[in-house]
Amino acid sequence: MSSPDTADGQRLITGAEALREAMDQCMAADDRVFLMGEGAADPKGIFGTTSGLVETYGPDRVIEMPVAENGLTGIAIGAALMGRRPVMVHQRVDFALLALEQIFNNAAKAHYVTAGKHTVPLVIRMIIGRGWGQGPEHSQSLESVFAHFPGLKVVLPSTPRDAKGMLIAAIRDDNPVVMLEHRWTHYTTGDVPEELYEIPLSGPSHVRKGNDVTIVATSYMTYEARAAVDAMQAAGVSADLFDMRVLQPLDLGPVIESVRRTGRLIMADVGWKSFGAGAEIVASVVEQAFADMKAAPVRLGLPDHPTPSSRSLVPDFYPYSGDIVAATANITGAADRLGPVVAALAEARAQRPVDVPNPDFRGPF
Amino acid sequence: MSSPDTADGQRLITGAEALREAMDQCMAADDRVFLMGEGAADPKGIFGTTSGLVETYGPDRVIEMPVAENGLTGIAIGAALMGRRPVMVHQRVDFALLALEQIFNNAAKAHYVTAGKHTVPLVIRMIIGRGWGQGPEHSQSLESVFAHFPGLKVVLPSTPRDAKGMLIAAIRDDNPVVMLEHRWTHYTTGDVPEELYEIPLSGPSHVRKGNDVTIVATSYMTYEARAAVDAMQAAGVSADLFDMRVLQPLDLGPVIESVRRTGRLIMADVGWKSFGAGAEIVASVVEQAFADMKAAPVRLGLPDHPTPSSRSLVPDFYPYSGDIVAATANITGAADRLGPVVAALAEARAQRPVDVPNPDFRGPF
Amino acid sequence: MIDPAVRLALYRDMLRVRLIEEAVADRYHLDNEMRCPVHLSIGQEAVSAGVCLALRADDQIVTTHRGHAHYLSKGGDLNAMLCEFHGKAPGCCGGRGGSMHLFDSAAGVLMSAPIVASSIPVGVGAALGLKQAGSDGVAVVFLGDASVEEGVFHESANFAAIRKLPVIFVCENNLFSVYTPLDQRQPDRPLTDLASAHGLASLQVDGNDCEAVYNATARAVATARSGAGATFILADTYRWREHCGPYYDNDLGYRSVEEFERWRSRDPVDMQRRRLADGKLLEAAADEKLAAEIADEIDRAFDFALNAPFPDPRTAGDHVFA
Amino acid sequence: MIDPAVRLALYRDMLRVRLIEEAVADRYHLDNEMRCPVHLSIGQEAVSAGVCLALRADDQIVTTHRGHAHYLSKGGDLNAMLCEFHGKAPGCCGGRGGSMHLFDSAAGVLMSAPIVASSIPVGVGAALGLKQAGSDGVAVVFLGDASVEEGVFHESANFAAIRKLPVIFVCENNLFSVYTPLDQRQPDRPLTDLASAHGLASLQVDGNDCEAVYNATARAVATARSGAGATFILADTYRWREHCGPYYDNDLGYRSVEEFERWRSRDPVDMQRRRLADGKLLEAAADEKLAAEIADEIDRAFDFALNAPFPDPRTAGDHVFA
Ligand SMILES: Cc1ncc(C[n+]2csc(CCOP(=O)(O)OP(=O)(O)O)c2C)c(N)n1
Ligand SMILES: Cc1ncc(C[n+]2csc(CCOP(=O)(O)OP(=O)(O)O)c2C)c(N)n1
Ligand SMILES: [Mg+2]
Ligand SMILES: [Mg+2]
Repeated sequence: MSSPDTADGQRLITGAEALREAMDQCMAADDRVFLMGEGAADPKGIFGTTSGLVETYGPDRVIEMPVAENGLTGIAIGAALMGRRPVMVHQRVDFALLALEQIFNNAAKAHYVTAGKHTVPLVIRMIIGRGWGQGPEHSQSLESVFAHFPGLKVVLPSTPRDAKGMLIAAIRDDNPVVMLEHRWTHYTTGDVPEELYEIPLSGPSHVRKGNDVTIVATSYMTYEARAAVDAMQAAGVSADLFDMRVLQPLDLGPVIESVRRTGRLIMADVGWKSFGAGAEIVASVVEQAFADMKAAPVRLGLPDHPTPSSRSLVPDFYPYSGDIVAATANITGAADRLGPVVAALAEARAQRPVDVPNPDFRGPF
Repeated sequence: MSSPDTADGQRLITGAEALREAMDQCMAADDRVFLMGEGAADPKGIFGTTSGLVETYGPDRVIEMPVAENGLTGIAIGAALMGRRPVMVHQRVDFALLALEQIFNNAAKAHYVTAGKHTVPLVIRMIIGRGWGQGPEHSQSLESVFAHFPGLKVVLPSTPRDAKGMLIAAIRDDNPVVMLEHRWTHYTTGDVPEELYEIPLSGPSHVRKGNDVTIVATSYMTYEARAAVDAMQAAGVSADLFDMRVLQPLDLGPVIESVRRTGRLIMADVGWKSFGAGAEIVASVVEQAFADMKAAPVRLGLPDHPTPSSRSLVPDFYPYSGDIVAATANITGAADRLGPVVAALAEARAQRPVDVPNPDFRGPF
Repeated sequence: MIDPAVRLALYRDMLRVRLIEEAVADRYHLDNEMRCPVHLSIGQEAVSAGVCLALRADDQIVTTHRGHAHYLSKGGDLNAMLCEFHGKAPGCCGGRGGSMHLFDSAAGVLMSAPIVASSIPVGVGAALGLKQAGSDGVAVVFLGDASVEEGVFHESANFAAIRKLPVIFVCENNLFSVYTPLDQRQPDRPLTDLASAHGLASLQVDGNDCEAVYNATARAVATARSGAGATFILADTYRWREHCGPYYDNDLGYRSVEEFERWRSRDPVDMQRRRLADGKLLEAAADEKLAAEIADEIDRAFDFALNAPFPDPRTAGDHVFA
Repeated sequence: MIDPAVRLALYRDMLRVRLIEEAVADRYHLDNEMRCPVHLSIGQEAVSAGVCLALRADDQIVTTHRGHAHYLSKGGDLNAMLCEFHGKAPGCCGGRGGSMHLFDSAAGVLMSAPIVASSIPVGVGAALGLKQAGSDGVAVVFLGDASVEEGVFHESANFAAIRKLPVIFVCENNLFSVYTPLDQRQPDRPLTDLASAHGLASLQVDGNDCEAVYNATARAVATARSGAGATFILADTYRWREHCGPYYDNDLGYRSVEEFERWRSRDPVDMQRRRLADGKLLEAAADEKLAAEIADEIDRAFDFALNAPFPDPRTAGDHVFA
């Protein structure tokens, strides 16, 4: 993972800009690529990620959808079966709940059931909402649900560089690819190459190297984990951090190797913990690295309740860097050294509003 | 779990009959209870589970649905919010993929989002298909998907006695309850009390007691596990077997206690293994019982591909008793004693067709 | 001819909703204390007033993301709504829902849902429940013009038709789904054709004329109560402010200023005010007094909300199960 | 007037489909080697013939659980179909799909889906793909009368209308969804009203008259190829055998014997046979020869399927990803 906080001589753009650029370049390079979305051609361009494309490519390639997620997903699948390369975008993953039959049956299974004769080169971008009181139905995550159905690739880029490279790889991939974008990752800035490049849709990215504990994070939790790791570093605890940016196909090789070395595993899920992606990751790692483990694995994730709207109810809902350090303290026995780190992170957090990606953010959506 | 193979002085009926009886008795006892389903009032009565009810209760309480799963689910929710107690049935859980938005948002979250003021006393019965070449879209399982969304109770009865008692408990429950019925469990026979009784919607049932390994199974896999356990018993290996008949709310207490004692855990999922229910169970157990575990946990479940239709392709798709014994052999070091057991189970299986619940079964559905 | 008291009540209701929503808009970014999306109905008040005043308290309504007006017109508690916007404990959802999850059981506001069209079948189900319980109550489903693009609308309409349910679909056609105009989303045919295709009675009304809406609703309610089934009412109207949020957004260029002005010149509140004045039913002084009373109510409600406690974070996990 | 060669071809196609499906029925429980659900179209052959013979090989069709006839009429490979029913490796899906997952790329059979209405949008998407690729090909969506109850039909129809896509919806109204009659599921109105409500052209035809179906399709195809958009064709017909499986099921009592006999007396194959005979286009000897040829083809195909290898169990995990 490239470090979004480096600067000199680099090309710093936001996650949203990176996605827009990927789309633009893919549409320029391949005229089979087209875009569909509610808002894809509107003045706000899906949080800026599709802005300007309709002006360049016209309304036949940037299709403003009726509000009909299930039907339009099937339509995208049909076009994909005919060799087109649709990219569909939902402003909230929650809207795609209406389209799951199409996604899980026609998209995920067409290649398998035809013994390889059909392909569905479809990308579905979906945004995970968080903050500004979106409430329970504009904030779900669902990566473990998508990952349960064989035949779908499931990716969650967290940096602008990954967002661009993975979207390009997804569009070029012959499989249906579900891409979950945490809304706050649209606002992060990072160094992004100008050219067309791919980040392969396999394996985690190794964000930080260390020896005392292995931390695996998904999506936005990578940022919280990175903050945790960097804070612990100063206190002499070193962590191996993986951004599990691809959940299907699931390549846990590097994580297992790491856990064999560190003996300890902390999983930080962006979605609900129960029956979440981390459950699979923890279960798989333990199945394979049990003999080398020195402590019970720990999962962090959203507790078993819907997302409340009120900002007063979310501080304990969304785990943050301090929770990751606290978990590390528990399982490494470094509580002495890490106690002050937790305190400092908690203090810093108390200064920031919990419901915005950055202090300038003002809703309303 | 009552033992379906006992006989004398008992009231032996099938799973399907048990469900029909539960529904009948609940409708007789409470006129707010009503039924909706495609086929609910037709001559075949959803595999016999609703037969005769329309004659008794009329078409206003046994509603033959148009083919519109999403809309009708919302309609059931609306009626439930008004104090009615709908029971909806889908002949295949796959059809409910169309209704997930209603289930996950309006049903699962109404109580939470209204801070407890609304309740949705809705039961959704869904049948998991298997066998007779149903193919990839009439055979999915999805329990881990339902269990991921806080607010839904998720139950999978495997015996006739549980089927009746849990359906009654579900109908009387003020929460939305998702009930997944493996099709083959409709054909099993067991001792079922005649009266109205409840099996509480919490916790596993303790099917067999033993000390060498803890086995947790869901739904139909309980039968395979029981066959495995009984076969191992003869070879001097004793297993603790739990039927994890309730996934939400998830009470793993008895399982954890057992694993603390046996030090070993085998999980047998009825659905896909990856990102399946067993992932949560294994991860949770390991988080809490790590210190007492003597071997890596093992999961069995469907491999990462859709269900093929051809019976030649399914033998390695559906795990069976022999696989459970083999896994036990691996982690207990009792390979010597268990090798012949595996061979015998494999032999017995080779004599039976793999695609029918019993030798008389002749499709076509 | 509508009873003069009702004509005045319609005006009062619209004025109140207008002033409340303008207060929400004015204060939204003033101190950023309402930290949830808000979808204002300013410009569309004739629909909520005309429909809800033709209902009884025990009739049920369901609505959408744009539901403040419906909630208020049906008698939803103002304090509870503003507390909900502020994420406060006395909110109708205890702060858990925000503006897109309003309900008030006492007033017959059964639910609102932020997912487009998601509450439509729930409203039909409410009608089923009423019918099963032997009540002569009716259910009203408020929906936007985009929600008929969702399949679930059709599934719901079909079931309402075959079971002759006491439900009224009120489609507020404000010509847009977010920034996308109707003609990019639907073919050029009367929207009421959808209703007829499902065997439903339908009526089209000027959605900026509260009396027209009231009359249409009264007819539909009578049909429903008599057991003769469902009606689809199409009310043409226009949203003045941005899709979501407090501001105007004509600068985005997705609609023309002429179109906007044309609709604004048909301000539903003004139209009724002039009508009442012409009919000598409302004098300027009484009108001013009304506005002042409402302004006072609003100030008190905001005071209440701003001073109300936040929910206790330790309760965040309560009420997952009943 | 239809070309005599086409009239004969229509007859031949129906006869062939009929004999194939009867052979499937006869053999289904004979040795229980076709171990998958089968949904026969016996009685409905005029629709598949009339539609598919009006299409080009590069036109695309999508169909449902009841798709054998469509697959065959469009030119799908018989051996591949029977192997699929038998779960054999040379099946069109390599034995992975069974009877509800038929396709034949060479013949333009794009897909069939066992989930009601699920293939409808896929067919519309195929039309979009054809249009984007600059082809003048058309896509045909076969659907049952129940599938218009699913919301996705409406979502698909709406999009087809607004984008003027070259797609033809062919609704086979056989009056039942499994054992549930139409009037329990839909209101009493012409089914074609649904099409008009979505701004689509529509035609209603006698679905047991292959020439009527052919003519309607030819018109719709011409419209679609010319860029003038989609048509909805309603074909009234009747399923003779049980919903799923090889037998008759009138004993279940869900429909009357009179109704059944009324429809059977209008056997589409017989009707065309008599028509051709009356027009001196088919002599008894030629007819017998045709039937014998087809019977022979069927025997060979079953032999092929019965002798074909099963897929290797070790391949069960292949092709999850491309
Ligand atoms: C299923 C779903 N898709 C998309 C959205 C995003 N969305 C919120 S409001 C809206 C527009 C709805 O338009 P309409 O129904 O006409 O109501 P209006 O906002 O005009 O009142 C959309 C697309 C959503 N909330 N739910
Ligand atoms: C979404 C969904 N719901 C229910 C079913 C079960 N089912 C299979 S075929 C069928 C009837 C369909 O009727 P129709 O569309 O008229 O086609 P027909 O069988 O009459 O040809 C039903 C309900 C299904 N396959 N998919
Ligand atoms: Mg609108
Ligand atoms: Mg039918």
